[in-house]
Amino acid sequence: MNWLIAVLQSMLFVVLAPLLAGWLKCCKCYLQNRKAPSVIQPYRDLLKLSHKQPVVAEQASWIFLISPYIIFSATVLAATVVPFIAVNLPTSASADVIVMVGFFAFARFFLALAGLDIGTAFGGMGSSREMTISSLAEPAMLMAVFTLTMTASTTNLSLAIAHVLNEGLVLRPSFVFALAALTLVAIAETGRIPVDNPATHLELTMIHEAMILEYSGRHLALIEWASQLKLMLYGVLIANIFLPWGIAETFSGQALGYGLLAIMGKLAVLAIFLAIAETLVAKMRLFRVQEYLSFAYLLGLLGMLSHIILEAAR
Amino acid sequence: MTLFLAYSAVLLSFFSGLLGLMMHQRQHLLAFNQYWLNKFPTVSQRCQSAMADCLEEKRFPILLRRAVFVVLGLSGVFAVLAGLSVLIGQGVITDQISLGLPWLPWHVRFDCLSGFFFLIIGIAVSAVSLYGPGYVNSYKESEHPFAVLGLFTGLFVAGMLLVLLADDAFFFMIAWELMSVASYFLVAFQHENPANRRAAFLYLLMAEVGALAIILGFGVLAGFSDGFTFDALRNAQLSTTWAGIAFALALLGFGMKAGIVPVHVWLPEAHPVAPSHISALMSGVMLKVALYGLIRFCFDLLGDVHWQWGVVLLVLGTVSALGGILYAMMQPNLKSLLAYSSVENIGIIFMVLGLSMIFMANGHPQLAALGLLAALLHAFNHALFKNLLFLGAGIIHHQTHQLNIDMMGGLIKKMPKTSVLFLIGCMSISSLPLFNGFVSEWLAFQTALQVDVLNNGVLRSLIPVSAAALALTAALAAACFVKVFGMIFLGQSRSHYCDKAHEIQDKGMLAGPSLLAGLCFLFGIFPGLIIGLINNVAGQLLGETLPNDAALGWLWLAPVSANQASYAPPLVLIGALLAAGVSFWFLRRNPATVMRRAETWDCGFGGLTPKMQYSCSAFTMPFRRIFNKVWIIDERIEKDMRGAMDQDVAAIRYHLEVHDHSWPHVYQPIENGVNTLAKVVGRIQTGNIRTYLGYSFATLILMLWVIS
Amino acid sequence: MIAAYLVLLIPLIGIIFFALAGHRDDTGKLNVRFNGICLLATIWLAINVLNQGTIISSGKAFLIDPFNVYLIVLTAFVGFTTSIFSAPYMAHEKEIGKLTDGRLKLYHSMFQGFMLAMYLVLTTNNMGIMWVAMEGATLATVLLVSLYRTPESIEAAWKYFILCGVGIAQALFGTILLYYAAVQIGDGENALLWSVLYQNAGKLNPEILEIGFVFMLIGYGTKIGLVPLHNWLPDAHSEGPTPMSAVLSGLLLNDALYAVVRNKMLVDGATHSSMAGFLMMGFGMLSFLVAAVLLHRQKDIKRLFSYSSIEHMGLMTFAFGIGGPLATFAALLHMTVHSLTKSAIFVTVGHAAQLAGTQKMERIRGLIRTQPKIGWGLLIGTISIAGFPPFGVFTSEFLVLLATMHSYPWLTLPLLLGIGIAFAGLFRHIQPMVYGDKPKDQKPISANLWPVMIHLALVLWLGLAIPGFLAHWFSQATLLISGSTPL
Amino acid sequence: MNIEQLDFYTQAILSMAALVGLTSFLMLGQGRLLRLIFVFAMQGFLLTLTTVLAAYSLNNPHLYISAVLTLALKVIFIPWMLRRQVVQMNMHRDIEALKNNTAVMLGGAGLMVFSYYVLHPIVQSSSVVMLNALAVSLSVMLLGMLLMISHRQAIAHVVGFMSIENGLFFAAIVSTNGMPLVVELGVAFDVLVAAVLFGIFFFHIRTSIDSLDVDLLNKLHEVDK
Repeated sequence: MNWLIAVLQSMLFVVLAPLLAGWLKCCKCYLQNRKAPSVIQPYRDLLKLSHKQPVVAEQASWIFLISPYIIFSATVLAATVVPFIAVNLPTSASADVIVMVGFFAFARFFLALAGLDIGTAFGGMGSSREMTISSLAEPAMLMAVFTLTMTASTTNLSLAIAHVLNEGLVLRPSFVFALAALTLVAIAETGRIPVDNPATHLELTMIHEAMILEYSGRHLALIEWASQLKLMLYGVLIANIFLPWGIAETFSGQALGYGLLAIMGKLAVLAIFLAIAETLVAKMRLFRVQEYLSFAYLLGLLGMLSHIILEAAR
Repeated sequence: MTLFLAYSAVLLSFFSGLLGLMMHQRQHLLAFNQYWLNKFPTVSQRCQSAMADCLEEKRFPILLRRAVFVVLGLSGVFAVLAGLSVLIGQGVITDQISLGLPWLPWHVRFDCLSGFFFLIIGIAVSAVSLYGPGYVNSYKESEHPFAVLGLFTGLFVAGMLLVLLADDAFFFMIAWELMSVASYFLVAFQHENPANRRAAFLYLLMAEVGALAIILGFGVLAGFSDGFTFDALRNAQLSTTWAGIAFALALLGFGMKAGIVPVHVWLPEAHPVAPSHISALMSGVMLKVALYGLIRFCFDLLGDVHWQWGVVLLVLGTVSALGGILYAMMQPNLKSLLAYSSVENIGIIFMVLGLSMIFMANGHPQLAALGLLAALLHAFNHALFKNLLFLGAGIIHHQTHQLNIDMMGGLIKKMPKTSVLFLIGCMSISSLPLFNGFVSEWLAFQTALQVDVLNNGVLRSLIPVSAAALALTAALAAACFVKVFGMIFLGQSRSHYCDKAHEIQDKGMLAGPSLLAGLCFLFGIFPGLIIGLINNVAGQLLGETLPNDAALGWLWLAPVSANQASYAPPLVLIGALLAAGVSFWFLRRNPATVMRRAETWDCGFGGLTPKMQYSCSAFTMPFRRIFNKVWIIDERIEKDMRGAMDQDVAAIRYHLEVHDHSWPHVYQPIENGVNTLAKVVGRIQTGNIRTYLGYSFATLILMLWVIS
Repeated sequence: MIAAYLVLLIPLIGIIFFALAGHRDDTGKLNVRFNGICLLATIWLAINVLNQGTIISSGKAFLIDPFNVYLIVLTAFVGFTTSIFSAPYMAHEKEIGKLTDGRLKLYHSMFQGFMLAMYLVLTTNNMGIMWVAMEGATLATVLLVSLYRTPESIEAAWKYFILCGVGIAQALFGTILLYYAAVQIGDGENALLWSVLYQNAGKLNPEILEIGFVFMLIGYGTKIGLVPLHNWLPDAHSEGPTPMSAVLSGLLLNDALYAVVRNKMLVDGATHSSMAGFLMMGFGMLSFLVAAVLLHRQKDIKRLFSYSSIEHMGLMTFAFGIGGPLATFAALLHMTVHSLTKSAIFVTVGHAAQLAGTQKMERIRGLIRTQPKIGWGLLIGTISIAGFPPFGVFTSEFLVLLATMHSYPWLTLPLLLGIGIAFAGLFRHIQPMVYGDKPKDQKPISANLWPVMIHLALVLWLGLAIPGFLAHWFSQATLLISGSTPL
Repeated sequence: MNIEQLDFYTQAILSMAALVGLTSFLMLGQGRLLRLIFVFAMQGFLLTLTTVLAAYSLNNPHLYISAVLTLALKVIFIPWMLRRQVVQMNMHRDIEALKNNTAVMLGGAGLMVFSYYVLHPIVQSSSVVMLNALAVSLSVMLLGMLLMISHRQAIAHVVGFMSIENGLFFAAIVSTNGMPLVVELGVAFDVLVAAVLFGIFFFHIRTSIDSLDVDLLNKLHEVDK
């Protein structure tokens, strides 16, 4: 039973991811006085892509061909780890938050290899930048996450969220810092403004898009889907770690329903904030990204230190 | 029985070395054969012809090479068996060999810690001996005699094994130095290259200094006890200061061999120039022997660890890990890149060992056991994948005669099997889930996260920072190995060497790495197998095992408790296969969407050339900008001008050299210092006899004055 | 006792024989035979001593105890193997016209003379005769240093002669003071006998002995090559014929140290202070460090190894200075392995220099490719002398380090530094010589490397296991010198 | 203790000691080789006299042998040989310019005081005479070394070397009434051989650098020139 719910939750996660992307796009369009596409436009795009014949570059090797599948499944696995509508699910035990970061690394590893596989300058550029940014983001993210895990003294996300939930409302300065750090990292990792611009194909600024330039058809569909999943995943992480209320602790239908509603509501609000931020902020030069990320790292570190000094001092 | 296996392993490796010496003795063997036949004419005809066959001029060298490696491989197998049997039996076996000093025979002790390292060596040696025969065939006998290679390989392996067996300081040092000296000759094997000579010199020098430090470390202990046997040293009662001095000496000595920053410089010099299977052994195994030494010295002999030592190890480890991987990233030479990456991994191991010490000193032996376990597991894993990568590098070098990554590219199509093996190595070392590297790194994080139990505020804030540094290291390692794999195997070939390359023919050369790659994957999925064994080591060494390593059943890995952290690689594997399978099936079912090959998009410029690809230095440029203080970067752009007023650019040359800081800041000053000192001291030797008489006179006066 | 007389008689016959017979083609081989027979005699002597303990001849002129009998055998052995090497080497030197028959006659005669002096230093019971023999050794070898008659060799010989002469004169003053102290408590004729002195050491006047020891140390120390009295040593070693360098380095230095140690035993007995030990430690350490540093500046291969000799003699002096059974044992062992290794190295060095036609290290290249045996011999010899196991030098250096750690922990620091610097100094020169491609104009030469192999094999053996009888021997000598045994 | 209280023998010995010391000083400041050799022979002669005196007054016959040896070697043979060299080399008209001659002489005087200072502890165990004799011989030895350091001619070095031997010999005779005969003979033999070798070396050095100036023997060194 538990396993079934876990699988269902993961599937729901995967299915809902494009919706978040669509909603985000809508919000942005409204803010920028443009006419918005439908909220389900991403579904249409994915469907269309999956029916197209993929065109693969002559240079490409098998790495290029299997990468979309690997990226997708690694991201899906990461999604199974994160409590979406309920905590205490068995999938969370099979992998903790560190493993989740590992899944991201796995996906990124193959994405970067795929970028290098074709042998164009763009692919290489994309891979190089992606690896740079992610190497800087990863410690910052772990810093933020460790604050949580040390508070809850577990790295199991589900248990950690349950811990926060059970504690009730405690004002932890460390969580403020961790939240800020995680948000900054999330923006960098999901390729949003000001680090990357998912909408641009301007050569000199591309990061994510540069790597997947040669993909088409179903391969592109999978990669797009995976990146939408990643966006949602970070959203869920932020929402459920810092504002866990509403998540289902029992597996009754009612609780699960409330849980779903709660998370969707939280994500919708988060997306609005993100859209506002993306509208207001300009994209940074590549070499200012390090300052941005080191700021995130600093926040994470401050969070950790405030946890140690202010909250758990002995 | 166990001891018999261990001795057999040592003797077999020694014997393989002696067998190697037979290379130039074919004439003598022939004569001996003749004499034998004359003496015993009754030996059957078949036997005679077989002997004659073997000694035939052309076949003899090939057969002998194979025989040497077979014996070496057997030694590896025996080492594995010996290690396993002691780990499972959890015994402590002691023995004495009547060699050495008259009042101090060689003491032998074989316990779980030694057994575990026997296991590491055994696996590595077995893989290398599968790989070796094919690899050494490319050496010309006249220039690179196999006798030398075979002899010193055998001695090298025997030395390593003996270090693990030693139970007194004297025997330990002999074995230790045997290992160093034998590997020195292997580094110097292709001595016509100045780089080899330089590397060999540096290596031996540092080995010597390190060994002296270790001797003094033992000396400190021996000063407070009544003998040189480890048993006596264990009972030494040291004051805190002396224990600290002993620890510092041991750290210097073993750290030099292990290659922690800033005493790591010999690694990136020596590993690239040694034959690949030797670099594999040096990097994969010898560094572990140094680690063994440190563990033996600190945890076993000193016993009483102090938390300050842990902090020292933690800081040094962090610096080495970060420094190692950052330097690795900038290397264009594949093997020096791998060598720097060894520095990184050793750094990680030291970090975790430091954590273990901190927990030990603060009265949390179970967490100390966790740290020790993580360190040992990482050592084991590193031995596997670093060996694999070095052997892979050897194959690439063998086929393309190149080690410069910037000259490669597109090998995945020409060498499909090698590329798969190398990819597994890259993924393991980047600590991606499902592979073994991840498990140990995960355990390292788990150890670091137990910091909450400590009372000391400094430690509580220091350890998380180092954990974040570990995360940065892991991410950088991934970036580095994306670069390595991408530049070597993907894209288009960047030189004609790689155009001509083809898959390796020799089956053994693939079998060795395949063995290692298989183990990487196996232990990535079922880490419980090896962790159970290491638990015995921790149990014997610290008297404490992991509380809860199988609370959720054998599928799960839950080192502290299931509530704190758990990881089930088999389930993850199943999940990943499911997700990939479903999506694959779902998307491929429509026959209309069969994939089509087309020309790569070239932005309309017409024709992609290999030069348009990102190169090594281009790939790492962002890192160079971000961390630019870490290296000494020498970057120049030269333009050839032509045309009227020299205004048109005819050609641009880009020149980049990245150097290690430790060289000009640590080693150069020492070298200059010694030279200056020699010059100054040399002034006393003026060549004038009257000055010399003056010395004699002055000394006499001075001495008389001193005593009266 | 007959054995002892034989040991002295054979080289005496040798001197006269070679001086009268003139040089023939087989003189080299005869020289080998003389030394071989002498070696047998010493072994016989050694067996006697091992069985009966200390032997004193009827006139009390000679005394053979475990300490000197082991040095006697070592001397005979190194002399024997060096003469094996010397035969083809000198033949080659004659072939290329560097030497004439007359000088070879002188060479062989003086070779025996030197051996006689060495045996006399070791066997005599009389401290005065010891001095006479020591001076005799200088006189015997001084003409050999200038055997080639080049300006450099004459300069070297002159310095050798004057510096050692002045030095040894100081030792004579020390001996006179010793005698002066001795006659105050005993009869004149026997007063200088070691056996008498040692028995009455406690009664000797400590002040006189202290002053006397300073003179002895400076006097014999000049011969040992202690800094700053060492200046003659590199010159003499580098300019003389190589077999001479081998025996000088392997034997003469040892015997001078032997003399100092004998005197130290007396002084220690008389004064009950560690003054003598401190002086030896100071000189030893200074020599060790200075020589280690100077290794870096060498251009001549033989000069290089002569500095290495100074370094090792410094280490031994230091170890004897520490005293105590462990350090003394280490020093005795080091004496043995250093002699064996260093003479082996000089043999290979001689061949290498003949091969390249020069002693300049920058011209000696690629030995392993040109003539693998010489190259490997030199390399392994250097590895051994640099103190790498499993060679015996390691064992002794290990023990010295540990003994120092035990008694004077802070002195291990300079010791460590010195070993490291010395190692670097040796290897930075040796590596380019043995490795690399072979130079075009150099051809293999006829070389007899058996002495090298035997020496290195012995050193290896000593490194792996010290055989029982030898251990017994060493421990008896240790007992004699330091008063207790490490066993 | 006053000198008038001592017996005649001791008085004579002390006078001899003073004279021997004086000769050493004379040699130290001497720039002319022939005179140097002459003073050296004088010193040898004084030594012979001392030996004979000792042999006679102590009734120690083997000292006569020593006296004969000293006479033959140090008064006749070595001066003769050195003189021949000087004449052959045509150096008897040269005066060696000694640097800091005054300082060297004063230093020599200082050495004499130093010798007394060093040997002072001995006085407790023996008579003052012995102390004086030993101190003089020690200073003769040190002065000999100083002579070698300050002079550049090889011949002066030989003279210095031999005068060191003289000092030793004086000590041996006066303080200990001579060493055992074997030792004496051995020492004498060594001195003889050394003297012969010096002769050979003069020849070699002359042929190689055409001079006997030891400052020119400086090819073997460790200094960057």
